[in-house]
Amino acid sequence: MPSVRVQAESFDPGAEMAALLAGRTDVGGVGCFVGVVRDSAGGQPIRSMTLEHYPGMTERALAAIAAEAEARWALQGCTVVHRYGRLLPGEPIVLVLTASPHRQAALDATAFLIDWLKTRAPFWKQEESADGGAHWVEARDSDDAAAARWEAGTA
Amino acid sequence: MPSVRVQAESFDPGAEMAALLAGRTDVGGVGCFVGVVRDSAGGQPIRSMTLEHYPGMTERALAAIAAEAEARWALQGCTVVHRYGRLLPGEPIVLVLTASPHRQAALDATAFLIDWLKTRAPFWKQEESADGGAHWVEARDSDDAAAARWEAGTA
Amino acid sequence: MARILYFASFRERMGRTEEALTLPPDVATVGELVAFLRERDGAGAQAFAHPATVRAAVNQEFAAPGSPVQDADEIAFFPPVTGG
Amino acid sequence: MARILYFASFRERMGRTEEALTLPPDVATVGELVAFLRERDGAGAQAFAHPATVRAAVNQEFAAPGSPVQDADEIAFFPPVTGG
Repeated sequence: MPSVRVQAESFDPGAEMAALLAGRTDVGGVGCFVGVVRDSAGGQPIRSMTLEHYPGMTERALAAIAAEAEARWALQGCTVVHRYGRLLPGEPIVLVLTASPHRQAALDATAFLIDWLKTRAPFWKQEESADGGAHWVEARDSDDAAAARWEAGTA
Repeated sequence: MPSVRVQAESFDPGAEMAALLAGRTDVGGVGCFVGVVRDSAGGQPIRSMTLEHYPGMTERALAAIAAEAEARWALQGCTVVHRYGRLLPGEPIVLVLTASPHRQAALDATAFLIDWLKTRAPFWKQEESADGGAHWVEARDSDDAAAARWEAGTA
Repeated sequence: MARILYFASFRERMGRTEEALTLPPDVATVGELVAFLRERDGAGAQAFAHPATVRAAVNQEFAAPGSPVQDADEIAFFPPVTGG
Repeated sequence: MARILYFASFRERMGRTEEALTLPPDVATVGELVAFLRERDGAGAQAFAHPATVRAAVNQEFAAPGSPVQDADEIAFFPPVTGG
Protein backbone atom coordinates (compact mmCIF):
# COMPACT_ATOMS: atom_id res chain seq x y z
CA MET A 1 0.00 0.00 0.00
CA PRO A 2 1.41 3.38 -0.92
CA SER A 3 1.66 6.03 1.77
CA VAL A 4 0.42 9.40 0.50
CA ARG A 5 0.22 12.62 2.47
CA VAL A 6 -0.58 16.28 1.76
CA GLN A 7 0.59 18.54 4.54
CA ALA A 8 1.78 22.03 5.45
CA GLU A 9 4.58 20.75 7.70
CA SER A 10 8.03 19.88 6.47
CA PHE A 11 9.19 16.27 6.23
CA ASP A 12 12.36 14.32 6.95
CA PRO A 13 13.47 12.23 3.93
CA GLY A 14 15.72 10.04 6.08
CA ALA A 15 12.91 9.25 8.55
CA GLU A 16 10.52 8.50 5.68
CA MET A 17 13.05 6.15 4.13
CA ALA A 18 13.61 4.39 7.46
CA ALA A 19 9.84 3.96 7.84
CA LEU A 20 9.57 2.49 4.34
CA LEU A 21 12.31 -0.07 5.12
CA ALA A 22 11.33 -0.78 8.73
CA GLY A 23 11.17 -4.44 9.63
CA ARG A 24 11.85 -5.78 6.15
CA THR A 25 14.92 -7.35 4.60
CA ASP A 26 13.64 -8.08 1.08
CA VAL A 27 14.22 -4.60 -0.40
CA GLY A 28 17.13 -4.30 -2.82
CA GLY A 29 16.94 -0.63 -3.72
CA VAL A 30 15.25 2.61 -2.71
CA GLY A 31 14.74 5.40 -5.21
CA CYS A 32 14.09 8.89 -3.95
CA PHE A 33 13.47 12.38 -5.25
CA VAL A 34 13.10 15.56 -3.20
CA GLY A 35 11.89 18.77 -4.84
CA VAL A 36 13.19 21.93 -3.20
CA VAL A 37 12.18 25.62 -3.45
CA ARG A 38 14.76 27.51 -5.48
CA ASP A 39 15.76 31.06 -4.70
CA SER A 40 15.25 32.24 -8.27
CA ALA A 41 13.08 31.63 -11.31
CA GLY A 42 13.82 32.77 -14.82
CA GLY A 43 16.83 34.64 -13.50
CA GLN A 44 14.76 36.67 -11.03
CA PRO A 45 15.16 36.23 -7.26
CA ILE A 46 12.26 34.58 -5.40
CA ARG A 47 11.36 35.46 -1.82
CA SER A 48 8.92 32.62 -1.25
CA MET A 49 6.74 30.02 -2.96
CA THR A 50 3.13 29.42 -1.97
CA LEU A 51 1.41 26.18 -2.96
CA GLU A 52 -2.36 26.03 -3.22
CA HIS A 53 -4.14 22.68 -3.47
CA TYR A 54 -7.62 21.19 -3.74
CA PRO A 55 -8.30 19.44 -0.43
CA GLY A 56 -9.86 16.06 -1.08
CA MET A 57 -9.08 15.87 -4.77
CA THR A 58 -5.35 16.33 -4.22
CA GLU A 59 -5.15 13.33 -1.87
CA ARG A 60 -7.21 11.26 -4.32
CA ALA A 61 -4.98 12.25 -7.22
CA LEU A 62 -1.79 11.37 -5.33
CA ALA A 63 -3.24 8.02 -4.28
CA ALA A 64 -4.19 7.28 -7.90
CA ILE A 65 -0.70 8.21 -9.15
CA ALA A 66 0.95 6.03 -6.50
CA ALA A 67 -1.40 3.12 -7.30
CA GLU A 68 -0.47 3.48 -10.98
CA ALA A 69 3.24 3.24 -10.08
CA GLU A 70 2.60 0.14 -7.97
CA ALA A 71 0.69 -1.42 -10.86
CA ARG A 72 3.48 -0.72 -13.35
CA TRP A 73 6.48 -1.80 -11.30
CA ALA A 74 7.18 -4.50 -8.73
CA LEU A 75 7.30 -2.08 -5.81
CA GLN A 76 7.41 -3.17 -2.20
CA GLY A 77 6.20 0.24 -1.12
CA CYS A 78 6.13 3.87 -2.12
CA THR A 79 5.75 7.12 -0.25
CA VAL A 80 4.59 10.46 -1.63
CA VAL A 81 4.53 13.57 0.56
CA HIS A 82 3.59 16.94 -0.93
CA ARG A 83 3.44 20.19 1.00
CA TYR A 84 1.18 23.20 0.59
CA GLY A 85 1.28 26.73 2.00
CA ARG A 86 4.08 29.28 1.99
CA LEU A 87 7.61 27.86 1.67
CA LEU A 88 10.99 29.60 1.67
CA PRO A 89 13.92 28.92 -0.65
CA GLY A 90 15.76 25.80 0.46
CA GLU A 91 12.64 24.18 1.91
CA PRO A 92 11.52 20.79 0.57
CA ILE A 93 8.26 20.73 -1.41
CA VAL A 94 7.76 17.13 -2.41
CA LEU A 95 9.15 13.70 -1.56
CA VAL A 96 8.89 10.56 -3.66
CA LEU A 97 10.24 7.26 -2.33
CA THR A 98 10.05 3.82 -3.91
CA ALA A 99 11.28 0.44 -2.68
CA SER A 100 11.82 -2.55 -4.94
CA PRO A 101 13.84 -5.77 -5.08
CA HIS A 102 15.55 -4.34 -8.19
CA ARG A 103 17.17 -0.96 -8.69
CA GLN A 104 15.81 -0.26 -12.16
CA ALA A 105 12.22 -0.55 -10.98
CA ALA A 106 12.91 1.80 -8.08
CA LEU A 107 14.63 4.36 -10.32
CA ASP A 108 11.99 4.22 -13.05
CA ALA A 109 9.07 4.40 -10.62
CA THR A 110 10.63 7.41 -8.90
CA ALA A 111 10.96 9.28 -12.21
CA PHE A 112 7.44 8.28 -13.20
CA LEU A 113 5.94 9.49 -9.93
CA ILE A 114 7.53 12.92 -10.03
CA ASP A 115 6.69 13.39 -13.72
CA TRP A 116 3.05 12.44 -13.21
CA LEU A 117 2.78 14.47 -10.03
CA LYS A 118 3.76 17.56 -11.95
CA THR A 119 0.98 17.15 -14.50
CA ARG A 120 -1.78 15.29 -12.61
CA ALA A 121 -1.79 16.48 -9.01
CA PRO A 122 -3.89 19.58 -8.30
CA PHE A 123 -1.32 21.97 -6.92
CA TRP A 124 -0.66 25.52 -8.06
CA LYS A 125 2.49 27.48 -7.30
CA GLN A 126 2.64 31.21 -6.74
CA GLU A 127 6.03 32.89 -6.59
CA GLU A 128 6.68 35.98 -4.49
CA SER A 129 9.37 38.13 -6.08
CA ALA A 130 11.87 40.27 -4.21
CA ASP A 131 9.65 43.39 -4.44
CA GLY A 132 6.74 41.51 -2.82
CA GLY A 133 4.81 41.02 -6.06
CA ALA A 134 3.24 37.63 -6.62
CA HIS A 135 2.51 35.69 -9.77
CA TRP A 136 1.26 32.23 -10.64
CA VAL A 137 3.76 29.84 -12.13
CA GLU A 138 2.73 28.74 -15.61
CA ALA A 139 2.66 25.09 -16.55
CA ARG A 140 5.60 24.10 -18.72
CA ASP A 141 5.42 22.14 -21.94
CA SER A 142 8.51 20.20 -20.81
CA ASP A 143 6.53 18.83 -17.86
CA ASP A 144 3.77 17.62 -20.18
CA ALA A 145 6.41 16.05 -22.42
CA ALA A 146 8.06 14.32 -19.46
CA ALA A 147 4.73 12.91 -18.32
CA ALA A 148 3.75 11.90 -21.87
CA ARG A 149 6.83 9.65 -22.11
CA TRP A 150 5.14 7.28 -19.66
CA GLU A 151 1.96 7.15 -21.74
CA ALA A 152 3.68 6.41 -25.02
CA GLY A 153 5.53 3.53 -23.38
CA THR A 154 8.86 4.79 -24.71
CA ALA A 155 10.48 5.14 -21.32
CA MET B 1 33.15 18.91 -5.98
CA PRO B 2 31.71 15.46 -5.48
CA SER B 3 31.95 13.85 -2.07
CA VAL B 4 33.07 10.23 -2.35
CA ARG B 5 33.66 7.81 0.50
CA VAL B 6 34.44 4.11 0.90
CA GLN B 7 33.80 2.92 4.43
CA ALA B 8 32.88 -0.04 6.62
CA GLU B 9 30.45 1.97 8.74
CA SER B 10 26.81 2.46 7.85
CA PHE B 11 25.52 5.85 6.64
CA ASP B 12 22.45 8.01 7.18
CA PRO B 13 20.83 9.03 3.86
CA GLY B 14 18.89 11.87 5.51
CA ALA B 15 22.01 13.34 7.08
CA GLU B 16 23.92 13.04 3.79
CA MET B 17 21.10 14.83 1.97
CA ALA B 18 21.03 17.58 4.61
CA ALA B 19 24.80 18.02 4.22
CA LEU B 20 24.47 18.25 0.43
CA LEU B 21 21.83 21.00 0.75
CA ALA B 22 23.34 22.82 3.73
CA GLY B 23 23.55 26.58 3.34
CA ARG B 24 22.30 26.71 -0.23
CA THR B 25 18.97 27.76 -1.70
CA ASP B 26 19.64 27.27 -5.41
CA VAL B 27 18.94 23.52 -5.55
CA GLY B 28 15.70 22.52 -7.25
CA GLY B 29 15.83 18.76 -6.91
CA VAL B 30 17.74 15.99 -5.19
CA GLY B 31 17.91 12.51 -6.66
CA CYS B 32 18.85 9.61 -4.46
CA PHE B 33 19.36 5.87 -4.63
CA VAL B 34 20.15 3.54 -1.75
CA GLY B 35 21.15 -0.06 -2.42
CA VAL B 36 20.22 -2.49 0.34
CA VAL B 37 21.30 -6.07 1.17
CA ARG B 38 18.46 -8.45 0.30
CA ASP B 39 17.69 -11.54 2.37
CA SER B 40 17.68 -13.82 -0.67
CA ALA B 41 19.32 -14.28 -4.05
CA GLY B 42 18.04 -16.49 -6.83
CA GLY B 43 15.34 -17.76 -4.50
CA GLN B 44 17.83 -18.91 -1.85
CA PRO B 45 18.05 -17.24 1.57
CA ILE B 46 21.15 -15.18 2.30
CA ARG B 47 22.62 -14.85 5.77
CA SER B 48 25.07 -12.05 4.99
CA MET B 49 26.86 -10.23 2.18
CA THR B 50 30.58 -9.43 2.34
CA LEU B 51 32.02 -6.74 0.07
CA GLU B 52 35.70 -6.77 -0.82
CA HIS B 53 37.31 -3.73 -2.43
CA TYR B 54 40.66 -2.50 -3.72
CA PRO B 55 41.82 0.22 -1.32
CA GLY B 56 43.15 3.13 -3.29
CA MET B 57 41.80 2.13 -6.67
CA THR B 58 38.21 1.98 -5.41
CA GLU B 59 38.30 5.57 -4.17
CA ARG B 60 39.87 6.68 -7.46
CA ALA B 61 37.23 4.85 -9.47
CA LEU B 62 34.38 6.40 -7.47
CA ALA B 63 35.88 9.87 -7.84
CA ALA B 64 36.22 9.34 -11.60
CA ILE B 65 32.61 8.14 -11.90
CA ALA B 66 31.33 11.12 -9.89
CA ALA B 67 33.43 13.54 -11.96
CA GLU B 68 31.95 12.03 -15.12
CA ALA B 69 28.42 12.64 -13.78
CA GLU B 70 29.31 16.24 -12.93
CA ALA B 71 30.70 16.71 -16.43
CA ARG B 72 27.56 15.32 -18.10
CA TRP B 73 24.90 17.10 -16.04
CA ALA B 74 24.55 20.50 -14.41
CA LEU B 75 24.95 19.18 -10.89
CA GLN B 76 25.39 21.39 -7.86
CA GLY B 77 26.86 18.50 -5.94
CA CYS B 78 26.87 14.75 -5.69
CA THR B 79 27.63 12.26 -2.95
CA VAL B 80 28.64 8.63 -3.32
CA VAL B 81 29.14 6.41 -0.27
CA HIS B 82 29.93 2.72 -0.70
CA ARG B 83 30.46 0.27 2.13
CA TYR B 84 32.72 -2.76 2.38
CA GLY B 85 32.95 -5.62 4.85
CA ARG B 86 30.25 -7.97 6.14
CA LEU B 87 26.69 -6.64 5.93
CA LEU B 88 23.41 -8.19 7.05
CA PRO B 89 20.11 -8.23 5.12
CA GLY B 90 18.38 -4.86 5.43
CA GLU B 91 21.64 -2.94 5.76
CA PRO B 92 22.44 -0.21 3.21
CA ILE B 93 25.35 -0.90 0.84
CA VAL B 94 25.58 2.16 -1.36
CA LEU B 95 24.25 5.72 -1.47
CA VAL B 96 24.08 7.99 -4.50
CA LEU B 97 22.87 11.58 -4.11
CA THR B 98 22.71 14.30 -6.75
CA ALA B 99 21.61 17.94 -6.51
CA SER B 100 20.62 20.03 -9.51
CA PRO B 101 18.52 23.06 -10.37
CA HIS B 102 16.37 20.75 -12.52
CA ARG B 103 14.79 17.43 -11.62
CA GLN B 104 15.59 15.61 -14.84
CA ALA B 105 19.32 16.16 -14.41
CA ALA B 106 19.17 14.91 -10.82
CA LEU B 107 17.18 11.81 -11.80
CA ASP B 108 19.34 10.98 -14.82
CA ALA B 109 22.61 11.53 -12.96
CA THR B 110 21.43 9.29 -10.12
CA ALA B 111 20.63 6.45 -12.54
CA PHE B 112 23.92 6.98 -14.35
CA LEU B 113 25.96 6.87 -11.16
CA ILE B 114 24.47 3.63 -9.86
CA ASP B 115 24.72 1.96 -13.29
CA TRP B 116 28.37 2.94 -13.69
CA LEU B 117 29.20 2.05 -10.11
CA LYS B 118 28.02 -1.49 -10.74
CA THR B 119 30.34 -2.00 -13.70
CA ARG B 120 33.31 0.29 -12.98
CA ALA B 121 33.93 0.35 -9.25
CA PRO B 122 36.22 -2.40 -7.91
CA PHE B 123 33.95 -4.14 -5.42
CA TRP B 124 33.22 -7.85 -5.21
CA LYS B 125 30.30 -9.35 -3.36
CA GLN B 126 30.33 -12.68 -1.60
CA GLU B 127 27.06 -14.13 -0.36
CA GLU B 128 26.84 -16.35 2.69
CA SER B 129 24.00 -18.81 2.37
CA ALA B 130 21.89 -20.15 5.20
CA ASP B 131 24.12 -23.23 5.65
CA GLY B 132 27.19 -21.03 6.08
CA GLY B 133 28.58 -21.67 2.60
CA ALA B 134 29.95 -18.68 0.72
CA HIS B 135 30.11 -17.93 -2.97
CA TRP B 136 31.11 -14.98 -5.10
CA VAL B 137 28.34 -13.13 -6.89
CA GLU B 138 28.79 -13.27 -10.66
CA ALA B 139 28.60 -10.11 -12.72
CA ARG B 140 25.33 -9.81 -14.60
CA ASP B 141 24.96 -9.04 -18.27
CA SER B 142 22.04 -6.75 -17.37
CA ASP B 143 24.40 -4.54 -15.39
CA ASP B 144 26.72 -4.22 -18.37
CA ALA B 145 23.73 -3.42 -20.56
CA ALA B 146 22.51 -0.77 -18.13
CA ALA B 147 25.94 0.85 -18.04
CA ALA B 148 26.32 0.62 -21.83
CA ARG B 149 23.17 2.74 -22.31
CA TRP B 150 25.16 5.73 -21.08
CA GLU B 151 27.97 5.09 -23.54
CA ALA B 152 25.74 4.75 -26.58
CA GLY B 153 24.11 8.06 -25.71
CA THR B 154 20.65 6.53 -25.98
CA ALA B 155 19.59 7.37 -22.44
CA MET C 1 -27.57 23.04 -6.61
CA ALA C 2 -24.07 22.40 -7.90
CA ARG C 3 -21.09 23.45 -5.84
CA ILE C 4 -18.58 25.37 -7.96
CA LEU C 5 -14.99 25.74 -6.67
CA TYR C 6 -12.29 28.07 -7.97
CA PHE C 7 -8.58 27.65 -7.43
CA ALA C 8 -5.44 29.73 -7.98
CA SER C 9 -5.88 32.42 -10.68
CA PHE C 10 -9.54 31.42 -11.11
CA ARG C 11 -10.18 32.04 -7.42
CA GLU C 12 -8.56 35.45 -7.72
CA ARG C 13 -10.37 36.46 -10.90
CA MET C 14 -13.74 35.22 -9.72
CA GLY C 15 -13.20 36.92 -6.35
CA ARG C 16 -14.39 33.87 -4.43
CA THR C 17 -13.37 30.35 -3.46
CA GLU C 18 -16.74 28.76 -4.23
CA GLU C 19 -20.39 29.29 -4.95
CA ALA C 20 -23.60 27.31 -4.98
CA LEU C 21 -25.33 27.41 -8.35
CA THR C 22 -28.51 25.95 -9.74
CA LEU C 23 -27.39 24.83 -13.18
CA PRO C 24 -29.34 26.57 -15.96
CA PRO C 25 -31.43 24.20 -18.12
CA ASP C 26 -29.11 24.60 -21.10
CA VAL C 27 -25.98 23.61 -19.11
CA ALA C 28 -25.37 19.86 -19.29
CA THR C 29 -21.58 19.75 -19.79
CA VAL C 30 -18.45 21.36 -18.41
CA GLY C 31 -18.05 23.31 -21.64
CA GLU C 32 -21.59 24.68 -21.42
CA LEU C 33 -20.99 25.69 -17.80
CA VAL C 34 -17.81 27.51 -18.86
CA ALA C 35 -19.78 29.38 -21.55
CA PHE C 36 -22.46 30.30 -19.01
CA LEU C 37 -19.94 31.62 -16.46
CA ARG C 38 -18.07 33.55 -19.16
CA GLU C 39 -21.28 35.31 -20.20
CA ARG C 40 -22.58 35.88 -16.67
CA ASP C 41 -20.43 38.82 -15.56
CA GLY C 42 -17.12 40.62 -15.95
CA ALA C 43 -15.27 38.37 -13.49
CA GLY C 44 -16.34 35.29 -15.43
CA ALA C 45 -15.44 36.93 -18.73
CA GLN C 46 -11.95 37.54 -17.40
CA ALA C 47 -11.45 34.19 -15.66
CA PHE C 48 -12.61 32.12 -18.64
CA ALA C 49 -11.20 34.35 -21.40
CA HIS C 50 -8.66 31.76 -22.58
CA PRO C 51 -10.22 28.30 -23.00
CA ALA C 52 -6.78 26.69 -23.50
CA THR C 53 -5.86 27.47 -19.91
CA VAL C 54 -9.14 26.32 -18.32
CA ARG C 55 -8.98 22.99 -16.48
CA ALA C 56 -11.90 21.40 -14.67
CA ALA C 57 -12.78 18.59 -12.30
CA VAL C 58 -16.20 17.06 -11.65
CA ASN C 59 -16.58 15.36 -8.28
CA GLN C 60 -12.81 15.54 -7.80
CA GLU C 61 -11.91 13.80 -11.06
CA PHE C 62 -10.34 15.67 -13.98
CA ALA C 63 -13.01 16.43 -16.58
CA ALA C 64 -13.11 17.41 -20.26
CA PRO C 65 -15.31 20.07 -21.89
CA GLY C 66 -17.74 17.33 -22.92
CA SER C 67 -17.99 15.80 -19.44
CA PRO C 68 -21.57 15.88 -18.09
CA VAL C 69 -22.50 18.05 -15.10
CA GLN C 70 -25.64 18.08 -13.01
CA ASP C 71 -27.00 19.60 -9.87
CA ALA C 72 -25.40 18.06 -6.77
CA ASP C 73 -22.02 17.79 -8.54
CA GLU C 74 -18.89 19.39 -7.14
CA ILE C 75 -17.35 21.20 -10.10
CA ALA C 76 -13.94 22.89 -9.89
CA PHE C 77 -12.13 25.27 -12.25
CA PHE C 78 -8.42 25.98 -12.19
CA PRO C 79 -5.41 26.57 -14.47
CA PRO C 80 -3.04 23.78 -15.53
CA VAL C 81 -1.42 22.29 -12.43
CA THR C 82 2.13 23.26 -11.41
CA GLY C 83 2.96 21.13 -8.37
CA GLY C 84 5.80 18.72 -7.81
CA MET D 1 59.98 -5.70 -8.98
CA ALA D 2 56.32 -5.42 -9.82
CA ARG D 3 53.72 -5.69 -7.08
CA ILE D 4 50.95 -8.13 -8.03
CA LEU D 5 47.62 -7.95 -6.13
CA TYR D 6 44.83 -10.52 -6.16
CA PHE D 7 41.22 -9.85 -5.19
CA ALA D 8 38.11 -11.93 -4.53
CA SER D 9 38.17 -15.35 -6.22
CA PHE D 10 41.70 -14.64 -7.54
CA ARG D 11 42.93 -14.02 -4.01
CA GLU D 12 41.37 -17.30 -2.90
CA ARG D 13 42.68 -19.35 -5.82
CA MET D 14 46.17 -17.87 -5.67
CA GLY D 15 46.22 -18.36 -1.89
CA ARG D 16 47.64 -14.88 -1.29
CA THR D 17 46.68 -11.23 -1.40
CA GLU D 18 49.83 -10.06 -3.16
CA GLU D 19 53.33 -10.91 -4.23
CA ALA D 20 56.45 -9.13 -5.42
CA LEU D 21 57.62 -10.37 -8.80
CA THR D 22 60.51 -9.55 -11.09
CA LEU D 23 58.81 -9.57 -14.47
CA PRO D 24 60.35 -12.17 -16.81
CA PRO D 25 62.00 -10.70 -19.92
CA ASP D 26 59.25 -11.99 -22.20
CA VAL D 27 56.45 -10.32 -20.16
CA ALA D 28 55.69 -6.82 -21.45
CA THR D 29 51.88 -6.79 -21.37
CA VAL D 30 49.04 -7.77 -19.04
CA GLY D 31 48.20 -10.67 -21.36
CA GLU D 32 51.75 -11.97 -21.27
CA LEU D 33 51.77 -11.74 -17.48
CA VAL D 34 48.53 -13.73 -17.35
CA ALA D 35 50.10 -16.39 -19.54
CA PHE D 36 53.17 -16.50 -17.31
CA LEU D 37 51.12 -16.86 -14.11
CA ARG D 38 48.92 -19.53 -15.68
CA GLU D 39 51.97 -21.61 -16.59
CA ARG D 40 53.84 -21.02 -13.34
CA ASP D 41 51.97 -23.36 -10.99
CA GLY D 42 48.70 -25.10 -10.23
CA ALA D 43 47.20 -22.14 -8.39
CA GLY D 44 47.86 -19.89 -11.37
CA ALA D 45 46.49 -22.49 -13.76
CA GLN D 46 43.26 -22.54 -11.76
CA ALA D 47 42.95 -18.80 -11.17
CA PHE D 48 43.57 -17.85 -14.80
CA ALA D 49 41.79 -20.82 -16.40
CA HIS D 50 39.02 -18.70 -17.95
CA PRO D 51 40.39 -15.62 -19.73
CA ALA D 52 36.88 -14.16 -20.19
CA THR D 53 36.56 -13.69 -16.44
CA VAL D 54 40.01 -12.17 -15.85
CA ARG D 55 40.07 -8.44 -15.21
CA ALA D 56 43.18 -6.40 -14.50
CA ALA D 57 44.34 -2.99 -13.37
CA VAL D 58 47.76 -1.43 -13.81
CA ASN D 59 48.64 1.26 -11.30
CA GLN D 60 44.99 1.36 -10.18
CA GLU D 61 43.54 1.94 -13.65
CA PHE D 62 41.59 -0.73 -15.51
CA ALA D 63 43.83 -2.37 -18.11
CA ALA D 64 43.37 -4.50 -21.22
CA PRO D 65 45.36 -7.63 -22.22
CA GLY D 66 47.51 -5.41 -24.46
CA SER D 67 48.28 -2.85 -21.76
CA PRO D 68 52.03 -2.58 -21.06
CA VAL D 69 53.47 -3.67 -17.71
CA GLN D 70 56.90 -3.11 -16.27
CA ASP D 71 58.79 -3.53 -13.04
CA ALA D 72 57.67 -1.01 -10.39
CA ASP D 73 54.06 -1.25 -11.60
CA GLU D 74 51.21 -2.23 -9.28
CA ILE D 75 49.27 -4.86 -11.20
CA ALA D 76 45.99 -6.30 -9.90
CA PHE D 77 43.91 -9.28 -11.03
CA PHE D 78 40.26 -9.84 -10.14
CA PRO D 79 36.95 -11.07 -11.59
CA PRO D 80 34.35 -8.70 -13.11
CA VAL D 81 33.19 -6.24 -10.46
CA THR D 82 29.88 -6.74 -8.64
CA GLY D 83 29.48 -3.72 -6.38
CA GLY D 84 26.69 -1.16 -6.18
